Amino acid sequence: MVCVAASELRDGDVVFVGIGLPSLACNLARATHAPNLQLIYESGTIGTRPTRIPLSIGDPALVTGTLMVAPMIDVFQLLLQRGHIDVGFLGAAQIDRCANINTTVVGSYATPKVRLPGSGGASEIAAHAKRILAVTTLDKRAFPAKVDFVTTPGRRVSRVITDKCIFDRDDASGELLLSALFPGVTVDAVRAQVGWDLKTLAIVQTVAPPPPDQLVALARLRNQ
Amino acid sequence: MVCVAASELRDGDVVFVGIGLPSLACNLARATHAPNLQLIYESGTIGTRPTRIPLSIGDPALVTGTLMVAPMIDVFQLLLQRGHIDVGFLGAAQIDRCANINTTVVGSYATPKVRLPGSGGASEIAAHAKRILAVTTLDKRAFPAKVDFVTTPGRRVSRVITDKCIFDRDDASGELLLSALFPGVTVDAVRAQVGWDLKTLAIVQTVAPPPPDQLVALARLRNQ
Amino acid sequence: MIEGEGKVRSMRDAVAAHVHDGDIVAIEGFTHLISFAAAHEIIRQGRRELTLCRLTPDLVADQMIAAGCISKLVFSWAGNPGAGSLHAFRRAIEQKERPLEIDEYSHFGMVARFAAGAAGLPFWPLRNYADTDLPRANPNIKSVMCPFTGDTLAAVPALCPDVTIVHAQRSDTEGNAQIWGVLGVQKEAAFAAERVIVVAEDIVDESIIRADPNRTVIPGLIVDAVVHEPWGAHPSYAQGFYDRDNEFYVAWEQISKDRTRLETYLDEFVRGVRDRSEYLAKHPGLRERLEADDRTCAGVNYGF
Amino acid sequence: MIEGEGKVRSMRDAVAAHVHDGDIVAIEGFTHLISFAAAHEIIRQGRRELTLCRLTPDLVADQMIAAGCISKLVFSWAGNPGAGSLHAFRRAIEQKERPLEIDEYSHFGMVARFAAGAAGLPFWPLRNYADTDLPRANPNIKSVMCPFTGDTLAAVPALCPDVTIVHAQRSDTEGNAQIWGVLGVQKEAAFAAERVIVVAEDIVDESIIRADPNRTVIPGLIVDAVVHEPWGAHPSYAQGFYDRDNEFYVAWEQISKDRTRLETYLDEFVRGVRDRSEYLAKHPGLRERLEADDRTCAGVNYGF
Repeated sequence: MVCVAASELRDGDVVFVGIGLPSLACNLARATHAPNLQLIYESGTIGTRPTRIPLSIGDPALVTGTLMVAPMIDVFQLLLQRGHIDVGFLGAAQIDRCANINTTVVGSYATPKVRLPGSGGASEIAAHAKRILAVTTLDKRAFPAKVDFVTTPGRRVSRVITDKCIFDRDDASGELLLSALFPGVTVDAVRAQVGWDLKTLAIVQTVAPPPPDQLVALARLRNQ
Repeated sequence: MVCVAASELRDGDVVFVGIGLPSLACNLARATHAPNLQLIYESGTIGTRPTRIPLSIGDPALVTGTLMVAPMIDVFQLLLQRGHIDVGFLGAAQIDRCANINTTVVGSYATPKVRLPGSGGASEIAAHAKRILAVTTLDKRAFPAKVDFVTTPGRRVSRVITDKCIFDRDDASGELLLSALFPGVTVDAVRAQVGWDLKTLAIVQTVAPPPPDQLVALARLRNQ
Repeated sequence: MIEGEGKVRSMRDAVAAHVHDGDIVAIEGFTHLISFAAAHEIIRQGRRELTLCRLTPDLVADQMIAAGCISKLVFSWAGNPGAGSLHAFRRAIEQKERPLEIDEYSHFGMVARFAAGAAGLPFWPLRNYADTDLPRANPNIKSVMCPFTGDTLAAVPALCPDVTIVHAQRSDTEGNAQIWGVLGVQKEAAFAAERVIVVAEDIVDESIIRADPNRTVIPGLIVDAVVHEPWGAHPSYAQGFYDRDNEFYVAWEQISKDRTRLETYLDEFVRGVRDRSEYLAKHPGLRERLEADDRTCAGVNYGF
Repeated sequence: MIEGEGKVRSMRDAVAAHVHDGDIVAIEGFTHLISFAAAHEIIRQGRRELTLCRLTPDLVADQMIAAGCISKLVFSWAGNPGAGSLHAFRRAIEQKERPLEIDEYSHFGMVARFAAGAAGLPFWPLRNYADTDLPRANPNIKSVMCPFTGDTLAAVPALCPDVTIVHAQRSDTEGNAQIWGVLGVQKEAAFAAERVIVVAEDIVDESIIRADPNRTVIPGLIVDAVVHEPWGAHPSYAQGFYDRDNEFYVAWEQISKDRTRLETYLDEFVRGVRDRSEYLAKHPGLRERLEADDRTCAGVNYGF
């Protein structure tokens, strides 16, 4: 999943990075095929080259040796809203048929079964990044037909990367379509984890296994 | 005029300072009766103690040894608009009966006889400082019944200090009234320089001559 | 001892003077420079019915909720950053363990609310929230039309706390405070407030501040009290001073899941100590584990 | 020689590539860090029909107006700061010596226009202009109603220059630029623009920038060209580098009053030189007269 996410990034992209898998994927891309990837963390660090896996979004390790630290108002206004971000990553507790994402509540808003953390910066990333990738593990509870709460709208999500497959959003129908499978995963196995009548692209690709240099670089990042 | 302007300032006031006479008056007050006067220059320096008479509003001499330098957006939003400025000084090419101030044009806006510099920060100082003092030399052309252009409205001006006298604005009528004369100046001499039927306060005071320590401090400032 | 000099007060006196029951309180710091020292003193003094404003409520909020200080939370992301959930918060919402009103935005929405408060504006416009459920959940998210283009933008109202507490690396005795590293919304939250408490790792001579005025983020003229509290942001980070006590952040998942363990924690480390120095005495070896490496930068020339 | 490395270009190439006839051009710097070097190159290359945006048009605008580059001025205070008038500007307005459209605000209005452009917003709200004649003189000053309080506020439209030119104390070859001292609206003007030229006193290694990232005001990702131009802000100031050449500011009053003297000045010091180094060769003794004293501050610790 990390390797697929990393491969989505092009050299020179300006990418808005969150903690966890996106941070790992971005640093993996930077260590391999995209040395000129510009990492911007929500906490305001620009051109960041962390020397450890950051503990949280405000980790001082993101600051030490970065090119610039902007106050948060500038992150949202001057970088995101002004249109300087090429790629944004979103996590998700739920993603539905139309790629709507929920990170707010499971159940009703007033009396939720599970209270999730909320939007954080997701709402503005979804509104302003030019290309939006969602990343989450494939799981029936995470892929309902309709999310309980639209934290970020599906309209601008272009691709959803999971640990089993990749979905692409079809602009015409607005639906997520299965576009690629990890080696050994079947269409039926994916359908069993998705809460709607999943359609596929005409040709469903197989995700190539990560090249050895990517795996070496990933191991190195994880041992930082 | 400088000494009178300086005497208007109270210890602990936060004062928004412009170049020229206001800067001199503020530094004079700080050197004498108001050591805790907080000087904020339009260029964003806060708690400033200039070591020379600044050449312009962005003079680096204002920065060296100041407490803080704020970007201009913060000067206008966080300091002025938020209401942190106690006293603002305004200069004027024209001031009229109702204390309206013109620093934009003499004549019509489209085809002016004299094109003046314009508002600069005067408009926002007049809108947001708690007490507003205008300072200009007394001269018939500078005191018409009605200004050619309202750069800043008279409504919030409390006092006008000239080289011959002091005017106070009467809240009820909105008119400038003569409140004090410099020694040796007569009411008629002032009336001759004012373009309307000037009224006076019931008692017109005489401005006390500057105390010797103020004059010594002023000489020292001028020789910096 | 510099307490009493200028605006320098003990945390006890600063909280007693400036944080009152029912107040709207902002304790900011974007996972960095979080004033746990102030939050603990607020808990010790038994404040009630506070509205807490914080982009990322974090452990500091979970503790204050568990201690019964908070009746309303204004926020944009409620979690244990990088380490789990805030279970006292979740129990309040999911099981209605105690009454807790919420007023929820995205980060940009919260930043915009502080920015409006700081700027003396009643609202702030932003391009956001189209097709999301947030405006339906929160009537405080409205819209405004651009008078030039006719575009419809989202609008959020100014947030003006009664008191904002910010942790800074250093301050002089008047509250002229310098912050570096992640800046978050420390400046906006401070300017938005009626009263400001600056908590600093170091209290320095005014000449240190004046030597590098572009580093100053909060001017003393808006500050009401200055508290000297080394390690006052522990277990969070302070750039140039100490790293996060990540063991504690990870441990919080289990502590906060269990109401009894949470109470025991508060009894021992918050209510059971008189002040920050007693808290620190209960955490031996912090310096050895967490003290920052020296990565001092060069200065710049302010001459003319 | 670092020209060609990264985004580093000669001033001639940067202006040729990024400043076109008819462009909206911002040359900012609040009496400090004004890129006279860029303005002179624009004059040399004979650009026409430019809209110049500047809070304080200053000598730099007077020279560009006299040289026939400017057809419109967007501004808030047009004078020779601390020293007199801009007579080429005044002749254009008072005597219609040449066509010059004006679009006039207060400083706050101009800052707000740049802020809106930088933020990707179509307008900016501000409390201002009540009972003044400015909105009557300028239909670009409108009003907007707060959706929460019903207050009526002034509104100004976003200003998005085609190109912004900022002078900085130092930059790396990618345009990551650090500025200290008076900041003016350098950041907002740069972010508001489609293209950005950074002109720097020093081109430094990226490691210098990375050693003190809170000092960076403009990130390279918005910068199109970097020009190395020591003394490039002369006769204005650059904190830590040189003082204002006040003799020249004072002399400008007489030079600009007299059309012939102004033309002679442009012929000799602007059109008569090939580049900035020739200009500087005509100003011997600058270092002796104007070089800044050393007031280098201490650094701070970025360790964790």
